[in-house]
Amino acid sequence: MNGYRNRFAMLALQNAPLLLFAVLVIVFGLMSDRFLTPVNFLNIINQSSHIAIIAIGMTFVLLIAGIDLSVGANMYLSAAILGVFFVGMPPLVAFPLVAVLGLAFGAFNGFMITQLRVAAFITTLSTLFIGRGIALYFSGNKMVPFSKDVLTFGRTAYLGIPSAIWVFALVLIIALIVLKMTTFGRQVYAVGADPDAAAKAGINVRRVTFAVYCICGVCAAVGGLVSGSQVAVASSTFGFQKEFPVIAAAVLGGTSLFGGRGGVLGTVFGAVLIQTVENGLVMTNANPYIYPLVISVIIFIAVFTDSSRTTVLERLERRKIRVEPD
Amino acid sequence: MKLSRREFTVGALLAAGTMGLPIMVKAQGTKTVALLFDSLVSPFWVSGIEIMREKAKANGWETLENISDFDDNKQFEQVKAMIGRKVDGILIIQTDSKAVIPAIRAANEAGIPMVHFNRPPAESDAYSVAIQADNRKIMADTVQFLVDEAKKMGGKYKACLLIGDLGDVNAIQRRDGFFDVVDKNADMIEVVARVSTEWNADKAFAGLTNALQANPDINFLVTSSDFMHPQIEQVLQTAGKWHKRGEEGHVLFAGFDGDEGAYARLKDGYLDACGVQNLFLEVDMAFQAFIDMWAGKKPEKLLLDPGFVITQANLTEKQDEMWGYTVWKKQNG
Amino acid sequence: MSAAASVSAAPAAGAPLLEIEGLCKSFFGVEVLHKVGFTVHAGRVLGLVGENGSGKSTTMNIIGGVHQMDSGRIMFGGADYRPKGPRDASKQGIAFIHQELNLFRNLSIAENLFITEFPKLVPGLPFIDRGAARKRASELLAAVDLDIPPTTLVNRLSQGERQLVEIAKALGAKAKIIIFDEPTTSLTTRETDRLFDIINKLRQQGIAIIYISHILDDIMRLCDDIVVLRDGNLVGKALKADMTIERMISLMVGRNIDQLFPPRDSAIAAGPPVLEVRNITQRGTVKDISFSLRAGEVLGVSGLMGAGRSELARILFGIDDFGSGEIIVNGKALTKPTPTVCMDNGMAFLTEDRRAEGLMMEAPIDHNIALSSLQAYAGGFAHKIDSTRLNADVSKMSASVQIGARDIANTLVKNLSGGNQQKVVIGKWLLREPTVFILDEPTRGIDVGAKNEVYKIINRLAAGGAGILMISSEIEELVGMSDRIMVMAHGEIRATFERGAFDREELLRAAMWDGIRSNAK
Amino acid sequence: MTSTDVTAVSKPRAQAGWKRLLLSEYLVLVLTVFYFAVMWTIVPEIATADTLLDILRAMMPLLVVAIGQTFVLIVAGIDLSAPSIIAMASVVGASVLTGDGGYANGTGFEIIAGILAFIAVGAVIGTFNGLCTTRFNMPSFIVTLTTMMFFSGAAIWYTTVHTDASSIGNLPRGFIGIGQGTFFGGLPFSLFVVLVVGGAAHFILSRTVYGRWLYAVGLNPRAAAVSGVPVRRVIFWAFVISGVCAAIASILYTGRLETGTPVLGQRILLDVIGAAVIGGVSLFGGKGKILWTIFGVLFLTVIDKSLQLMGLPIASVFAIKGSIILAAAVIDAVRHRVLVRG
Repeated sequence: MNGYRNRFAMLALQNAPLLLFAVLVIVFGLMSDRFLTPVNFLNIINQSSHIAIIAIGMTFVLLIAGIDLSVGANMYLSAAILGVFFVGMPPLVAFPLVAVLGLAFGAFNGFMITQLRVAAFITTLSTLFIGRGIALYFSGNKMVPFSKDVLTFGRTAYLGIPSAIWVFALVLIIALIVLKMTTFGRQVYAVGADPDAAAKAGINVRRVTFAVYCICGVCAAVGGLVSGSQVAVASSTFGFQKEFPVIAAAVLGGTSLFGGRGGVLGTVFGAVLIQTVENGLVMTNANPYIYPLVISVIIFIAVFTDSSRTTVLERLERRKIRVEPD
Repeated sequence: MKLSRREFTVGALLAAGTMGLPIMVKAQGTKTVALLFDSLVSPFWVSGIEIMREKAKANGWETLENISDFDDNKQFEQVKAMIGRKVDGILIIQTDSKAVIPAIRAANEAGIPMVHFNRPPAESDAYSVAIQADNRKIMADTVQFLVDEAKKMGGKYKACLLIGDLGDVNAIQRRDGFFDVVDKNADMIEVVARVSTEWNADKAFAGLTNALQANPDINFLVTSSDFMHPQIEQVLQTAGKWHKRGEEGHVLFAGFDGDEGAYARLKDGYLDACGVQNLFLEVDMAFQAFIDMWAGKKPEKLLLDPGFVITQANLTEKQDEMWGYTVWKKQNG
Repeated sequence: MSAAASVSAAPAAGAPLLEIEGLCKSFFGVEVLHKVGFTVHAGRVLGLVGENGSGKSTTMNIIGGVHQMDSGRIMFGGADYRPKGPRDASKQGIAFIHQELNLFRNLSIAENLFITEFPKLVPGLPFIDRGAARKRASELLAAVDLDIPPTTLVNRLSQGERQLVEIAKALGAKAKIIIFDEPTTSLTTRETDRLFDIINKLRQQGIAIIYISHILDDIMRLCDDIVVLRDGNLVGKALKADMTIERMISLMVGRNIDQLFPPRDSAIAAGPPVLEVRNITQRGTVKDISFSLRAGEVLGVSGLMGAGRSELARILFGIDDFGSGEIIVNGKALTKPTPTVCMDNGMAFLTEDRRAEGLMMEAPIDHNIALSSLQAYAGGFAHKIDSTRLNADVSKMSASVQIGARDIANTLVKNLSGGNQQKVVIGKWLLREPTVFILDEPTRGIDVGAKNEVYKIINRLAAGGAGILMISSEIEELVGMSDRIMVMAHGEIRATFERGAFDREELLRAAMWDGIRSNAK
Repeated sequence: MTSTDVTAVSKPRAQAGWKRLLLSEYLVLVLTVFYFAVMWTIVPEIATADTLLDILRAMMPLLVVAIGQTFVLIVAGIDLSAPSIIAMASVVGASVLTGDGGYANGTGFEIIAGILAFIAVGAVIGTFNGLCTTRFNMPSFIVTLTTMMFFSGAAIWYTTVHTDASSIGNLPRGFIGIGQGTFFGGLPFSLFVVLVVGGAAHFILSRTVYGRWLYAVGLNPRAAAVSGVPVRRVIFWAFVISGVCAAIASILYTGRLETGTPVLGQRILLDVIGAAVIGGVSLFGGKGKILWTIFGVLFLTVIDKSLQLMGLPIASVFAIKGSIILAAAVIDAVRHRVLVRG
């Protein structure tokens, strides 16, 4: 009897974030009959894609216990360059070029962190300013419009699925393969768990560190592209303070800020969860003043349940010396 | 201690970057005016600062710039820095009408004329001149035009308003102007969505998409600033609701500011009306206020730019007064 | 051959696999290795002993590629050997199993085994062949007699099992030489036996082993050749047959330690016990524990790893909860013990893992010693610390436990040797003048000289009227120091022996009571 | 880490003067002075008494927030909610103080009541942050991130409830004096507040039991717990202190601007943490001093002031500020390597 209840509690705890998600969906669904529709579902994913893409990159950085505050600036710089310099280019040429620029941005962060040993927080804090400054210089503070091709790409659906989701899915699949299926991916976890041990085990810690910042840079640029092609222009606040929702999405998805724990699937879940709440609030025509209040409360509840779960699970899974009969 | 060559190179480059700051040379005998903006997020401000730079140059004045990034305290610091540099006049666009009062006092104390551009300060004993568009009235007039159009066509309307940053007076005045008219016509127009954009294109995009998802029958759309037009176009296109006037399914659509995008959309027939702030006039008024104050005169504390509503009907007649048209003309040859 | 060679008395079979000559290394201008040279042969186990600070770890770190030598020469398999890093060393066939195991607890066994080189799905492409990894991991685990699925997370393994995974990793890297640095410090007796079986097997396969340990018994049991270092110099090199434990000790310390365990003249005080434990039970860890400890008594606690000894200590000091029972300290029952309550009642607790739970590694010595006593030196509304009084007492304490550092306010604990670190922890507790002192593995990982000093401190403390509960995995130590020894197994007290009735075999037998079941998972 | 066989490593002795400078904890101060000297040649106005006094005045509120943040950073936490505490306290405090229907208006105690309201907001939010991190084991980053979002929104919402305008003005003269007043002929009154807060913080960190406990918890919470340090309580109070410091800064800001506004301080978060970290406070806990934080804040304030004086376009301002922070960090990193190499 007792054991049965325990098992039930365990099951509930282990799936706490999913339960929360389900509760939200039901509540919003009851409040608005347009919420629970396939179209709206697609819409939520579509809108969360740019955050999710950047958060996937951020997950790599967080897995090695790093941080990248410059993703918002990177986003803006990429979008500004796309809009200012790559005007006549077809998206198929321009997009990879922008991704390479994002990579270069990330590589600069990585270089500062691995070669000059500047703390990640400070490095990316300063590149946040520098990146934004350069982007503002290119854009002359003006709104940067994108070419027709980019805009068409942004609003086209292929096989009924918006382009942003395709890009998102592609990034997610690549990230999953890299993290789960390659030596590098496993080494990311090792470095995050214990960099000293990783160095002793013969892992090139600097190279792994450098690489994750490059990956984060690419993801930020791609996220900038996706967002830019949707919102049609990059204003001077494009990407401003995006680092916070991005990190929140990763942490909501169970990635630890202290490295070694988490994964991209959780991150995607976190990003979608946040967007679901925003969407639900609009669907139910809530007072805009309370948006940030509701969203923060829900993020709080999610993290709260996650922490209590970890605490309880740790207690339950403590190594037993004696096996007692029930 | 050994510096590797790489460390040395990077260090040297960074140092060179820091030292190579443009050397400021203060010209003798000319007037220097400080332009203190709180942001440059929309074309209105960007064009504004450009027009100011040009006109100041034409007057033979130097300009200094500072952007406060919506931080009232930082802006106060910037005013003090400008006082420290002993400029001849301070043009300021504050974020908060009350928080700017200490800055006005400081300028008064230093004997430096201060002009508020586009946003007036709150009542106080300090003296400064404010130039402002009559936001509430212009917005009300604009929405009135849209309502009249709606009446002509008949039927019921579902309205959506894109609100600006709820911490900004202009956003609030424009919102109030909108409701002044809409509330009077509640029998015909139901406001189904108020999208909070925080003056952020990306939020506007997401918010409007969600609003259209919840209310696919929205057919009356007003934005508090023209800079969000590209997002609106993108969302309406995606939803298959981007049609010209007179076409089946056209969404009644009004903007505010009068930027180049608004002109283009008016010309193409997508936009029905736009509340225009007369930017040229406002800059002239502001600079005239400086000249008056230097001459020892004391202009009125609040000088209003009446603005005007530009519509399909008066487009050709009024376009020369619309600053966005000038920008558009420059961009399109 | 260099001068060191003349000390040699080891005629080895065949050409040596590894030849070290004139190895020198300095840190911060301090020479830590001076012309060290010896040889390692395939199929033989070389024991490397010496006090902490003698240069053992540095020597091994050079061989393992962690540090670079300043001068000297190493020949490996007849060729010049100068590893660029740990990876390079392991590629060339030298595996180094560190004292603090180098495993990633968030990854599976298989992933740990192949973390630098996974089997690939398609050669040249970076994709892991998980199936092949699992299969090869199973084979390697079988080679070290570990019957656990390779997909198990390392987190879930016991210390001994993790050690075996490390060895499997070395085998996987086709190591010709495996270096063990203090491999048994956290192993149970049974796990140690198992490890030695595996090492013997490796020796038969022609692998050379370098084995570093403070446990001289183990060295004698396992090694073919023995090398002794002192202060960075090679002071002895001999075949096992030509070496005795006593000789090793005198070579190591440079003097004769007549008695590792100093005699104690004080007697157990009469009167009520300082600590009385009645029927402490906690589901899953300990059951029905009762004993009492008198002033001036040293009560040893023996048992295998995982017998519940540390868990009991943690319960007594209020770190972990307990279900039922009573803890009475100096006549007062502690109903809801927390470390603070226990400390206020005169208890002190030296934890088994000084890095994780004993010390602030990044803080100077004096701050560490003062940490537990701050309130006694503070007063007033703001609890301002009387630093004059505190510093004076801390310096006195530091001198009294003989911490070998000149500047206790500026030397960080992380820069101290293990023995000195342990003395810092002891000093921290002694500053509180405890009446009940729980010591969990007080001499783990510290050298003979420091051990001897720790023992003296324990005796002094007992003489001062404190009751001491000493948990140890070294039976010799318990026999040498205790008035009484309790043996724990499976979370229960299995037997208690009085001084005079101590018998190594009996102690072991009591500890091993269904040890097989308790360790099987 | 292998157990090092080196018994004692004392600080390496610096031979050359510049090397000693590089290694000293005054490095950031030296960099500031150097930067100031360079700027002097570009904008001579930076060295006038007025500007210097301005720099001092501008530093004060930021410094109070940074001091509070230092406490949290020392226990290896982070408090992202400081800006929203400033905003929330500003509007709540102002709603008590204001002559336009303030809650305490006309009672004669409005200034006391107002100040208490400010402090209460800081203390309550700090308490919440502290409780969540210590009782529910939630990471402080995410707890304070959610309180930041919540109270930033709540501050705006609260303002709309209280007034139709976007901010609350008409504050009593006596209160404004706290932010604007001077003493000893010209020194800002805020300096006095900061001296008290900074002095108290320095005293707590360096001379009291609680101070030692803070470092112990930051360095090794498990060892601290076993050594009888009430770890949870220590962390809890660090958050409360940070909250109260943010509230005090809010008093100074609100007094200076004569207005309670819900967007107050929204952009200073990275400046606050950046200042502490540039000064030398570690994000990983256990390392930090009030003096270091002061240097960090001074450094950032001087950069800001010089850029304001130059009146450059915002693109250059961003690029220059970022480069200078990065340059300082590179110098610091080189310094650490020198320390390790000896």
